[in-house]
Amino acid sequence: MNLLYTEIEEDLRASVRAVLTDHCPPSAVLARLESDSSYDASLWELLASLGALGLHVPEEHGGQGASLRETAVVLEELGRFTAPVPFLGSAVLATTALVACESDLVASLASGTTVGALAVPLTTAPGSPFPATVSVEDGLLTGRVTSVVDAGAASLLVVPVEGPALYAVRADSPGVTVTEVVSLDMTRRIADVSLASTPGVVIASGDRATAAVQSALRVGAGLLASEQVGIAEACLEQTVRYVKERHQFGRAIGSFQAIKHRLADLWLELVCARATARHAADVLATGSADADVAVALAQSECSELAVRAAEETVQLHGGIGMTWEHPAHLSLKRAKVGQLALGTPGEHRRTLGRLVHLPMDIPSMGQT
Amino acid sequence: MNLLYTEIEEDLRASVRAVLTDHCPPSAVLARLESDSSYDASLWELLASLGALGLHVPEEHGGQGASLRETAVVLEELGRFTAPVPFLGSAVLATTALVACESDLVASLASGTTVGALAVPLTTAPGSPFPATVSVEDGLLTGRVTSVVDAGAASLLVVPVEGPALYAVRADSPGVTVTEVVSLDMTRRIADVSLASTPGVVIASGDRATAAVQSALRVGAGLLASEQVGIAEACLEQTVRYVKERHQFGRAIGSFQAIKHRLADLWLELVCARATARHAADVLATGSADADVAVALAQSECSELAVRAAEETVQLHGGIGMTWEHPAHLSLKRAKVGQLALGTPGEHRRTLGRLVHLPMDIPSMGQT
Amino acid sequence: MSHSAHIGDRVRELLAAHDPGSTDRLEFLRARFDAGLAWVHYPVGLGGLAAPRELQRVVDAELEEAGAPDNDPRRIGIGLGMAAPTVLTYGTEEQKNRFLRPLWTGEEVWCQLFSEPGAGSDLAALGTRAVRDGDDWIVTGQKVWTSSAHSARWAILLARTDPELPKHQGITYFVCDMSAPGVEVRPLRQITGEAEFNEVFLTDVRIPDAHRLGEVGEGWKVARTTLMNERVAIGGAAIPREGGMIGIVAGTWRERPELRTPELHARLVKLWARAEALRLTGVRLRQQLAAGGPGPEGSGMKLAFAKLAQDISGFEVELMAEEGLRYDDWTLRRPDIVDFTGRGPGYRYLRAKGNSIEGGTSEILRNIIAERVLGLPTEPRSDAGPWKDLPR
Amino acid sequence: MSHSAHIGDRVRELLAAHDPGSTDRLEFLRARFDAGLAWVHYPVGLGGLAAPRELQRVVDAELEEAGAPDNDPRRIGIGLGMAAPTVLTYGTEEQKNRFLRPLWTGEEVWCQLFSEPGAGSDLAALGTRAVRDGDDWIVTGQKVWTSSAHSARWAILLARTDPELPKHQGITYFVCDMSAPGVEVRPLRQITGEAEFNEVFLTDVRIPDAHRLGEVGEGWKVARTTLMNERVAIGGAAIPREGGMIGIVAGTWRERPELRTPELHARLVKLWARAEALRLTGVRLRQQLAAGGPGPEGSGMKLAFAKLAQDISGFEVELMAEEGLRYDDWTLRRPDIVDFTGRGPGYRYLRAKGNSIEGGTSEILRNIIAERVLGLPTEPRSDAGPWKDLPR
Repeated sequence: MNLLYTEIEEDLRASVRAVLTDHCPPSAVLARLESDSSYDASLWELLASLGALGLHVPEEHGGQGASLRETAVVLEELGRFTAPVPFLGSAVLATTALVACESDLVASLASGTTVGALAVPLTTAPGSPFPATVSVEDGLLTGRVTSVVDAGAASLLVVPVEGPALYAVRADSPGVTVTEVVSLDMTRRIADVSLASTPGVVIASGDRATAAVQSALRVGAGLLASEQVGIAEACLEQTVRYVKERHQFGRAIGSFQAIKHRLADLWLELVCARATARHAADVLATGSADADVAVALAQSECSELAVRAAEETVQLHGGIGMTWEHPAHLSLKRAKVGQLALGTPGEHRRTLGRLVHLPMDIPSMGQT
Repeated sequence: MNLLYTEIEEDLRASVRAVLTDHCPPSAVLARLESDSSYDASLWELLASLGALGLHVPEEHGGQGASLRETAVVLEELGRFTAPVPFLGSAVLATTALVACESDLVASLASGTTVGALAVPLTTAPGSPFPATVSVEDGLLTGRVTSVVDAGAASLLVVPVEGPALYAVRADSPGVTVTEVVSLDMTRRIADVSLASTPGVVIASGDRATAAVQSALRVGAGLLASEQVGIAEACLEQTVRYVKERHQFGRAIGSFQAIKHRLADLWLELVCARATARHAADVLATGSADADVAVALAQSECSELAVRAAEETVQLHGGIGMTWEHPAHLSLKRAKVGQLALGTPGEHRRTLGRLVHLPMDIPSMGQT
Repeated sequence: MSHSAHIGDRVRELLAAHDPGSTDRLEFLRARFDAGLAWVHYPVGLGGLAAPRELQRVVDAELEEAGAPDNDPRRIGIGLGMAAPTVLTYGTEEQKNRFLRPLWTGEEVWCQLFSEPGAGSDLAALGTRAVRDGDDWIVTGQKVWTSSAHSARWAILLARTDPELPKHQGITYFVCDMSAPGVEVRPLRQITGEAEFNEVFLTDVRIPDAHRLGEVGEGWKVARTTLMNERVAIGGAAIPREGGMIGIVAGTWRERPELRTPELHARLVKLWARAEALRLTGVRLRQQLAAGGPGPEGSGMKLAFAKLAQDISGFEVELMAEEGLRYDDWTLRRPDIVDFTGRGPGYRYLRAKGNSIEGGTSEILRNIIAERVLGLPTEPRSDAGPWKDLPR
Repeated sequence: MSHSAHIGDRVRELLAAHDPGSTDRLEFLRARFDAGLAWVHYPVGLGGLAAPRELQRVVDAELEEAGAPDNDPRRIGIGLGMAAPTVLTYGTEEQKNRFLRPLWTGEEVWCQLFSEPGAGSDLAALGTRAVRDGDDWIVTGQKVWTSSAHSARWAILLARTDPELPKHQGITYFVCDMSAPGVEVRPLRQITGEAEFNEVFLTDVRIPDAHRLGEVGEGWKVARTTLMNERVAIGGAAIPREGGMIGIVAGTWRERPELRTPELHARLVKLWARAEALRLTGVRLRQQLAAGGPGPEGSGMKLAFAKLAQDISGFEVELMAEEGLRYDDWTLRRPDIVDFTGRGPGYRYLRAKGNSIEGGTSEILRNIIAERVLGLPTEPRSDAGPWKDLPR
């Protein structure tokens, strides 16, 4: 078990951060909110050219043949910048599902030529029943899936279908309607997907389809923890910088002990959360039997940390942190939605309790 | 609804506080821990002479004919001093049960000539099933009740008996064994009570017995909140005093902002808790239908506050707060046991949820 | 004759002379002001009758019952709550006569130009300059967090008239004409998408010395009257059980069993208990005030309210699950009145973040409680020198 | 020949010459010290072989396997962890030769006389006076929080030799003979009922100047070596999942279904998650240290551990319900070794309160993190003047 960052990972981080620093400063992300295009297509191409979109895809399927540990590092950086790219939907969820099915389609996702999305509600937790709200008849798919992350950017939809089966559906196929909804997280949007007698290609069925969706959800939840570490880290750094600069009462406000202690506590929570996120990434990469525990732990700890860090950032920036023109709200919204994404902290803790044999069944429950 | 202290109540408080200041300073309470007599009999007599033991007992039964509001004020003061007197067991629990039964026996409790105890485990919450671990045969009682508060000081035991019924039992009757146990709260002790073919006098039976026990538990839990407000208030005052005096790094430690903010938060919690405790006392005194809600609210809020206040007191006193010779631990132990007494905060909140129609029943509960 | 009987007569006279059913709204309000029934504790001639303040409630109730229009107090809160008491206390006779009547009738809306980007919690560090020029002052600076600036005719303004003095000295208090040349108002958008507030840029704005309130250099003292009245206003009114945000969430819980989990249940009941405790605290505070007690508890109410609102609204987004992912509308709007509990869960969550910042941050309120209520020592001072030398 | 091979030979030679099965314990330990196998990174002649520190683990493992006695390190932790590195760094040749061998073998127990009633977090404010008298120093003062004082032969002692200087100057570091006249040890009882610590009263205690460590007035610098070693020791060893307090509570939960409620379940799982997160943080910290990283995370481990231990033990008392009302034993005892997780829930609850006080309060640790890790500014100083003029 290696909870540190390897040299290769640090190199990868440096490359990704350099691209994001140049192409994804807060001002650019804020400006995009006012534009019609939610996603930054040119940033997506740059990430593709770094090979960042297919790190955990086997080389024979057009990926880098690295592991989920490296993908997790990319997510940390994307979290730091609240980058408006469909990485979670395409490079994590859809890609992991396709890798699990050993589908050739993954190559175009890994290369960035295709953006994919896994057609499940973003709130679906690992361990949930197979989410089959789409039915199939004569090879044509019909049904509706709400709140699909990054579906608005996707040209390939990976759709769980009753059976169970997993289908690939081109977003420009007949009968497909993708309706962007107004998302609380403005830099990671969701959309409702409707299919009406839409042609699709089956890529897995039976247990294999179930396993592929579970794998995607587990990996998604586990790796989202790394993004949340990135969010929290950026919030803490930004806040520390601000309280050193901001003077009130003739002193930097960061010299007031109450603020110092709060930031020390936040730092400590970040240190602990990072260990859980690294652990989850490592365990997912090595395929350990402890993966479900590691994911539930990391996701519950890190998603709460990210919210707390973003909330402290707003508070300690005072009024300026409440303004649209300051990027604090980008992190706040990403963090708050992250709390709901792929299982709430409460759901993950409930799973954790079951996995580590801390049962909740109580004889007297019915009375209350 | 009057949430303030009346002038009469403030006068009563002043009298009680004067007695306690003279006869129950921390040094005396600490010294008593090393002695054989857990309870301070002379302090008990002084409280009796103030009429403080029968405030909510009707005048025709030898009491003051005041109300539970006044008794609550006495409890605040006893909490401030962690006074080693059997007030909760005798003047609250046993007295309330006897008042509910309109039993003449209450007169001797109100006058202080007899110390009573209600033979239920101290952890029994209002709303619990009638606690009948004692059976009756041919008018003789047999059974065992564990963790009875103040039983070690009592000469009169008020015993719930299967039936249901409520019996009065003299502690010196044949077959009675009262075994003091080592209590976490050193100034309010518990004892296990055994009865073996012990004679007793029935004082209520059927619904009346059930109602009397429920009344005692409800009043006990509601008024314990006032004691906990007193504990928290004394802890806060003592800590504020200490941090003003204690100098480190050339400053009073109370000038450090982190400490100031923590104490401000604690003060605010105390302000809110006091409102709930006064509300509970007022509602219990006036017999409103809202009593169960008021008690559950006050007990859950105040018992947690008292623990937090006592814990902060230990922490902010540093090493000295960890020593036996400093009275902080008296409050800590009283507060921590208070969290378990007459229902934990969790139990009270569960009750509260039921009472205010926030149900917990969830279809999917069985799965977890 | 008692105040109360006298006032009853005045109300009846007003209603007799100006039938609410047929009188123009503004005409009625002006007549009400002139009858001394605007704020009865104000002096005679300035909308009042020098009567006890609590009689106002009787007047309001009687007029409401008679179907009389009110002056839409939420729309002109800053004028009523902050500007008016300050004008009353520090204004010249001329100023009082000029400003109070249209302020009260709502003909002239007021706003407040106090906070600056560099002077938030430390308001006294403000740097907007006012330089004397004959009978005028020339004012330059930037103000922020100004609600109603775009609809206001007048502003109460703090400006620095002597940077050589320590920061609390050298400030002067003005009434600024918002239609004067050099006043530029820009909406300030918040994280909710709305622009409740404005930035106000002042560039060589001329203010006649006749619009100064209080003496030159006494602005901080004058401002304290204004701010004290703001704090009182925040104390808030009586609410029923489950009033406010908790009621919304409790309602959702009851109606939507599919959202429930045991963990959420435990958290909800805890929040419910805190909300009810805080409500009772408010009841107790009002009883203390009515009994004439000083009630230091007031300083804590805003602090506790902010934390509770944030915790409840954060919980609500979690409770809503998939719906929590959505937002109702990001369109830039400039609301006249802010309703914390209006709109959706996402809005409530974001808006509540401001509760611990606006009108005194929670950090400042904790300092106030620690020092003024608990008597803890102040920090060593770092800002005693001349304003111009302070680090910023 | 590599260090490691050489050391392997030494171990075999030691075991050959002193069969652990038949050799007297103390004789074996002395022989081990003389063979340089006590602490291999110490110099040759002082129990070491000037070898890399990590080889010690190999030696310990081999000797343990051969059934050799150890020096009961928990009983002599202050000597090994604090006194020894300080003597090694600052001691004269004579001092090193005199003190280190019996320290390591446990023949002479050491204690620490640093903290005072008036100098806890602010240790440098200490007021115990040492006045020069010929070849001796005469020491008077009161020390506190001294574990092992009643069984110790020697103490490391900080005393003030010049009150005219600022507090960090004017301190000198001594080795104090605990059997000297004027040294009085009184047990200091804690809220658990136990007396883990002592108060030590020093009245005109004579310490020869030969027992001074480091220069006169350099005591603070010397003490930093001591305290740095204390902090490292607190980092702690690897523990398995559910090691420590959480394992006890989890075990109770599994065995006692009648204690369960949904609220307690949610809290328990949260605590379990925090415990596991902190355990992983410790694993990561050790990996960082092994990789040579500076690992500022270390400063936080104690802080997090204290909070977690307090939260778990507070939860445990609640979970135990009626059993939580009881305590195992209030009898005054003086334990040689403290086991935080030993005894009952009440003991664990009370003992854990000390975790955030002893060895650096959580408040001080937060300051350290804020200033040294996050680089936040220090508070304005109030203690720069001569020690004698400081408010106290």
